[in-house]
Amino acid sequence: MLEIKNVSTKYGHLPILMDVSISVARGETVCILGANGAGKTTLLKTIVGMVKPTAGEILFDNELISNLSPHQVVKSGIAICPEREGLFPKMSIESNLFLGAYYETDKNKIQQRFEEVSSIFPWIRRRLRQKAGTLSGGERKMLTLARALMSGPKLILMDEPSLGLAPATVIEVFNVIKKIVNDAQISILLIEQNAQKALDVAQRGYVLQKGSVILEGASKGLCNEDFVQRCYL
Amino acid sequence: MGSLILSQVFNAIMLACTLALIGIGFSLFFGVMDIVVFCLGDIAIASAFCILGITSLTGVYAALNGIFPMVVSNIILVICGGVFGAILVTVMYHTVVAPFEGKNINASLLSTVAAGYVIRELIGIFYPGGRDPQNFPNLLPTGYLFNNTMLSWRNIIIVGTTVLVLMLLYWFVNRTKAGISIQALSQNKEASIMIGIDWHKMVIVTFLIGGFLLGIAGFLTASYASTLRFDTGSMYGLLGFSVAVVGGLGSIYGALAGSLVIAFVEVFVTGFIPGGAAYSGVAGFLIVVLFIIFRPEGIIGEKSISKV
Amino acid sequence: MTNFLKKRSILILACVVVSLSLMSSFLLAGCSSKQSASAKTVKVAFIGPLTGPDASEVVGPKNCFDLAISQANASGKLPYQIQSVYYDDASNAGTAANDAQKIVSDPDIIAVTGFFNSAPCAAAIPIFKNAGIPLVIWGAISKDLTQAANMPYITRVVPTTFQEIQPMATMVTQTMGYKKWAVITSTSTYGQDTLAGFKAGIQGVPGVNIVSVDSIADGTTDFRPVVTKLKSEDIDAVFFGDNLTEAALAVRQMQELGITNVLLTGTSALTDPAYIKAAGTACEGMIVSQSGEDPTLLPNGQAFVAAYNAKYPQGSYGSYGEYAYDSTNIIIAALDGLGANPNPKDLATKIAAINYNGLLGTTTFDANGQTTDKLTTIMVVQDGQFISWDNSQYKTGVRKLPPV
Amino acid sequence: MDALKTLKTEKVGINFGGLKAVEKLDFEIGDETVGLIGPNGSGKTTFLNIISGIYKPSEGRVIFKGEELNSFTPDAIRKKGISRTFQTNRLCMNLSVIDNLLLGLYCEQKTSWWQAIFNRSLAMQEINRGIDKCFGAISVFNPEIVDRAYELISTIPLIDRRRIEIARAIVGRPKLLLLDEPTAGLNKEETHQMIEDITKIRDSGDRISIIIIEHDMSVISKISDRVVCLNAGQKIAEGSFEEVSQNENVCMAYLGG
Amino acid sequence: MAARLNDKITAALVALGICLLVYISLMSSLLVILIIVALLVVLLTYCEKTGLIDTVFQLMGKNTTLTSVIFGLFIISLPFLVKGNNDLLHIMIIAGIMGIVALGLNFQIGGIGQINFAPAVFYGVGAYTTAYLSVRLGVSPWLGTIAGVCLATLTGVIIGLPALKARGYYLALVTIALQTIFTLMIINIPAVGGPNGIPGIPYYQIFGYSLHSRVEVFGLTLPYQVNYLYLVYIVFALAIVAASRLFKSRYGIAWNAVDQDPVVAATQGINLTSIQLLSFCLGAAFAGMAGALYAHYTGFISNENFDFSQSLILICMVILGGSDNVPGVITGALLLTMIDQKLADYANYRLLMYGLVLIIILLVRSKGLLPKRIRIYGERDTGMSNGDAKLAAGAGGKR
Repeated sequence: MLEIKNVSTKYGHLPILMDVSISVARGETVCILGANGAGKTTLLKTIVGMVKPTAGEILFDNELISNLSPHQVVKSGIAICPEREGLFPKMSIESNLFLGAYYETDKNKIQQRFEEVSSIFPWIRRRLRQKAGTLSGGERKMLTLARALMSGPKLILMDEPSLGLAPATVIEVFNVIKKIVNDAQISILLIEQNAQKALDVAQRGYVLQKGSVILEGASKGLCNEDFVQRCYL
Repeated sequence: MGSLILSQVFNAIMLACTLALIGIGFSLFFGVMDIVVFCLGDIAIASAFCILGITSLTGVYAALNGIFPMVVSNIILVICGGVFGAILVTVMYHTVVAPFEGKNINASLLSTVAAGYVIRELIGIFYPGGRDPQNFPNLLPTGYLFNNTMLSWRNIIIVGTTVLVLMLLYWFVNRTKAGISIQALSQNKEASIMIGIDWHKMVIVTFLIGGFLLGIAGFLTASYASTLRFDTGSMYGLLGFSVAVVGGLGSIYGALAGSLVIAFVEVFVTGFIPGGAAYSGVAGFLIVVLFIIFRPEGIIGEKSISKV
Repeated sequence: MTNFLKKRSILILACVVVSLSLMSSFLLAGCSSKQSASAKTVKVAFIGPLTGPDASEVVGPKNCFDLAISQANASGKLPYQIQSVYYDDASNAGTAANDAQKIVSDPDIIAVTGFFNSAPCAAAIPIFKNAGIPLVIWGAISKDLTQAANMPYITRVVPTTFQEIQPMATMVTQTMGYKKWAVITSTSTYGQDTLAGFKAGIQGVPGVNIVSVDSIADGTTDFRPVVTKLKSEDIDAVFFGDNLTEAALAVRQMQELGITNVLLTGTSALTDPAYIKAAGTACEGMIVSQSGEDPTLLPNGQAFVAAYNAKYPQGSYGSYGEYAYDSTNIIIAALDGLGANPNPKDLATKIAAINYNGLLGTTTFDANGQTTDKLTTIMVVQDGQFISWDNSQYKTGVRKLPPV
Repeated sequence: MDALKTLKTEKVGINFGGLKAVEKLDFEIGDETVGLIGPNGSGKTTFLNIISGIYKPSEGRVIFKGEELNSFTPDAIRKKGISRTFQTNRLCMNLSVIDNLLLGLYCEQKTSWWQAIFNRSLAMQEINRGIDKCFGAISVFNPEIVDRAYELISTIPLIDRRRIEIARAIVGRPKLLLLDEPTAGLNKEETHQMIEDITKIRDSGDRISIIIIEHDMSVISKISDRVVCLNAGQKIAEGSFEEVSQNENVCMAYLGG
Repeated sequence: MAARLNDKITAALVALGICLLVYISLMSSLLVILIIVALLVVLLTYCEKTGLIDTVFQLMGKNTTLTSVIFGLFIISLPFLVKGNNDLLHIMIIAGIMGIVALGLNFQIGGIGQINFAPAVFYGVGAYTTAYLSVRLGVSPWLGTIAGVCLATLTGVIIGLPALKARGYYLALVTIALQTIFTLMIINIPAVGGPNGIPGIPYYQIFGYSLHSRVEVFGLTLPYQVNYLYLVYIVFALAIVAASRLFKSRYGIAWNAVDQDPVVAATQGINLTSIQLLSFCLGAAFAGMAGALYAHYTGFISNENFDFSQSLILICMVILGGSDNVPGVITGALLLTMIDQKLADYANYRLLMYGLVLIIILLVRSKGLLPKRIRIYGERDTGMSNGDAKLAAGAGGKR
């Protein structure tokens, strides 16, 4: 479904990603592990088209997307949950949600998706009018997830859903992610620092260090790898 | 005395109308792009010169009058001015704003100020007799309503147009997809891009709308003054920015409130303090300074100045 | 190693820069020495706002200056050709001071005529005075510019604001009896000067008082707050000390707000067809004072107008053209007889003592350097044209001015 | 007894528009290292901000060596001997390494601006002394940084930036050091190095009190003499790491049961 | 030893080259100046790429005595070099005066990173104070100058206080507003001449010798500008020394820290209020001094010398030259003054050209001709063991 082939990127002269190849199959959940500065967020931005790769190509549904601009990538069915500050703070929860379905013109479909989403996040329905800026950290994460779902995506890119959350809230967020994973229609590319949690929900994983993929494999296998154990658990 | 106050109130409202649109222009660009384009005043004046040029230098206006009734051709003229403003703003964006985006606030401040000088001087040099004050053609109907000298048709149309433009803008920003995207962009640029808003397109849309507003602002101001000078743009722009800040930078209604405050201060200082005319400018800017010191978020702005 | 290389390349670079610079400076020196080798020239400078807001007013005077110089050069009266040089003060005092510095540092410039605005003139006067260069003013009319202390270097051929406004002020207050006045003037030097001149002009006339004075910055376009205030004050007449554009706007806005039955008066700044064009019907019946007289009515005027129109078929000589023409001719007349190598100091003394019979009649300078020729005319706008008051239908009573 | 304690707070609290970020907090620290733990939003950083004067407490008192600090501005508090680091690295990106370090000596240096202009030798002496001190402070952690002293901060790797920030905080020999998540963003290996660095400060014999906020329990367990756990702005547990980690309240707050 | 001598020769050559460049641009027409500026931009970009610029700066820094002697000699000999063209001396004097104001303004723009759009107010207060005192009250020009500096410093407090509250665009607006208010007030107050300005300001006198008299040396008659040239450049040199010392002192670092992150700066023990006010007041004192020099040099001042466009030109000097870099600011002041004065010959196109030159230089080099540099302390070699290469890597300012 998503294929990243030998992608490299640079900021100025500084190489960030070097020859990275990653693939995600339909309905699969894949996680990418890596410390700060490993290039995780850059990878995500490269997929979306906010950063142009200097080499390599990215295919989505067998179509080249590495030369598209962000809005075209999103239109083709990829949704993103940004790392932090992903909401429009002065708008209501409702507006935030419906902005998720930016490219959907069919009102019935939007309504239908809203029903689905609000069944996953029941609290949203009760607080539609509240300003997004007044939500707590965990609620914001949930709302970005919900917004990503509103676009009816084929693939969701999640950038560090556990970042800056208290342990209790992290558990909550991952429970929601598990719910989404169970829906076989949606693939997920999960970028995480919290290796244990991430490998728990993902089927496969990659380890990114200093801009290159140094390890890949099924979650179970990765969990037992010595290196991962030492660095991330 | 009562009628005097009423008349001065009306003067202030008229002044506010000429300031409000340019203030909104400032707010719009600041909200979406997080930039202050200091040459907006000059762009508005340039648009007015465009209208003036069409009527007085070319035969287009006469030709239009031959085809359409007067009202229609006048409206076409105003639209021409708006389009000219929109084009000019877009050109400005690509030449003096975009290269400095996100890099250096000082450089973009200066480059837009310099661009203002360039626009002004280009008019002065290349418009025939551009450095002399020009009589602005009377495109708005003359005559009075109820034979009241305050309620001339021109004044009513100026107020009406301002209100209409404001309402259209309200509708656009809150009810259309493009408007909501612009709002989203102004609140969180990165997230907007991530949900698939075409940022470049929206920037262009913002600039086109803002530029069109400026064109109309220039037209209304020139009509109200019935004269046009090439060098008034900087002061007009400065007042526009002041209005936007006093009202609350980034807020459309704030610009309206701010323009009322500044207009009332200036008119009342002129009208009710003996010899006050010389000090009306001082009073207006003093208000701006006080607002920035004691209420930087403006009249109806929200208390977050972290943007700066 | 790299360090050493770098040092070397700097050395080379520095040498290249130095040698290049030396070469070009020699080149430059060659050029400039060629210039200074040419014959002794006598230059007369013209200074005024060639650009800026008042530029249009100076086209006429500049043409008249050129006309006078070319006439002098053609006549062959002087043993050399006069070269004219122009300096632009852009109506800005700082620029004028700069220009004056440049003028006094050019040893070829022997005399200066100029200044449309008073502030630039005031700025330049001390510089000319200190350098001993004579300046004949043709356009700046602030009273204090000519002083005994500045003699013999600073002289003026044009009447001051005070001299100009006096006759009109007396006429409208004493003869016609307008009592309650409002003044709308500018914050500029000119505005403040006319205000003082008007106040001096009406002083001592019983019963006349100024109800309100509003000084408004140049460039203002909205006079409605002021005009609205006047409406409630029940005035008889308004005096405008503004420049052309501002006065035209104020007059139009008065008409717009329905203030039509007051007398409008103004200064020579308004005696320009452009003013009537800008003010439209609102200025009908407005009385303005003007220094000088229509050249066609003057004894030597016909020749001047003919010569001017021959040289500049499509330009009017403006309100101050005659003065520029006369001031240049005064300099030329004074130069006559000073030999092939005139000295500015002698020239200044000669100018100050001159008795010149020219376009405007006989000009002599008083102890302050001010002309004794106080020719002024009162004009009135009739059917969209300035007509001399004496010839107008308003004087004969065919048309009525607003009631007192 | 008060005099023995370096810092003491009495019922300190702060409101942010109705939200009680910190509430009636009693806290004291002597010559020791105290770990401050608690879930996100429990008020740890807010508490540090109160101590360092960035926020004014809306109730209670902060007492440092017997002196009330409530009305002091951040710079005055720094001059009293409390210095701190920040959660996200906040060095001055437009300055070189050495300039950043010198900044830490600002309040210790005495040159006035006219001396800086007119008495060059005095000013240079002081700056040179300062540079020596700074190099001394930073070489404790990583002597290699000294070689890069004249480079911009933006070219320095993250772990060294943290070290520079900590060195900046201790170069002026404060009595109390506040560390806000010194290991955030570091990987395991770097975290180990950071723990060693902090231990060096603790054991340096300067009798410096340290308050350290940390999410990583391995850091807390190794460094701190005592642990205080906050939740929702209130202190819910206090004691040695073992005691606190077995506290039921703490488990509830932290691990969600 | 030989290397040391080599260094000295190179430094001297570079200094001579700079002097010649200044001289040529002074003597030549506008077009040549613009070509020189273009070449300068190319040269600087090349030097920065290869790291040469750092070596040059180091060389100049090590041989300050030698280079300053060369620059001093250049200024002293300038009156003889211009071949009696006093206009060029005038340009150099104005450039020096502008340079002093720009150095002061740099404390705000380069130091605490706040664009102050009202430097002409400080400049004007200095000029008006001394003019008022010496013309209306007959005070000696020297005393007037001191009073001007004091009052300008006080104005620094008045404009500095809002700057504590506002930043960025807001500060820009506040200072523009204050600048406009200042201009309007001058026009409206008759005591300071209103729109007429103050003419006839007395000239400086030293023991009865008026600086406004011509100088006779070696049988040559030199114009009075020579006196002022030397006076202004002595003050300018003092200002340069003061500014560069401040830049390297703890105050310079503290200013940069306040610019970058006020909260961090405060927690390092920096009193934000006093440090920001210091930058405004010192800047104002510099500008006040320059204003007084200007008033007593030209003998006439009016509101037009101190309006918004003047402020803008001053800001351009700092930003185009290179903010927070003393040589940069000096370059900016010299170049822009020359361009401005030469543009006077093309009066109708002056402002247009100005705007275009400004935009082009901003686009080509947005950090100015000579951007901010890393402070190098003294002769110490610590941290620079590998010398130039390392320094270059650090100072390049890769981001």
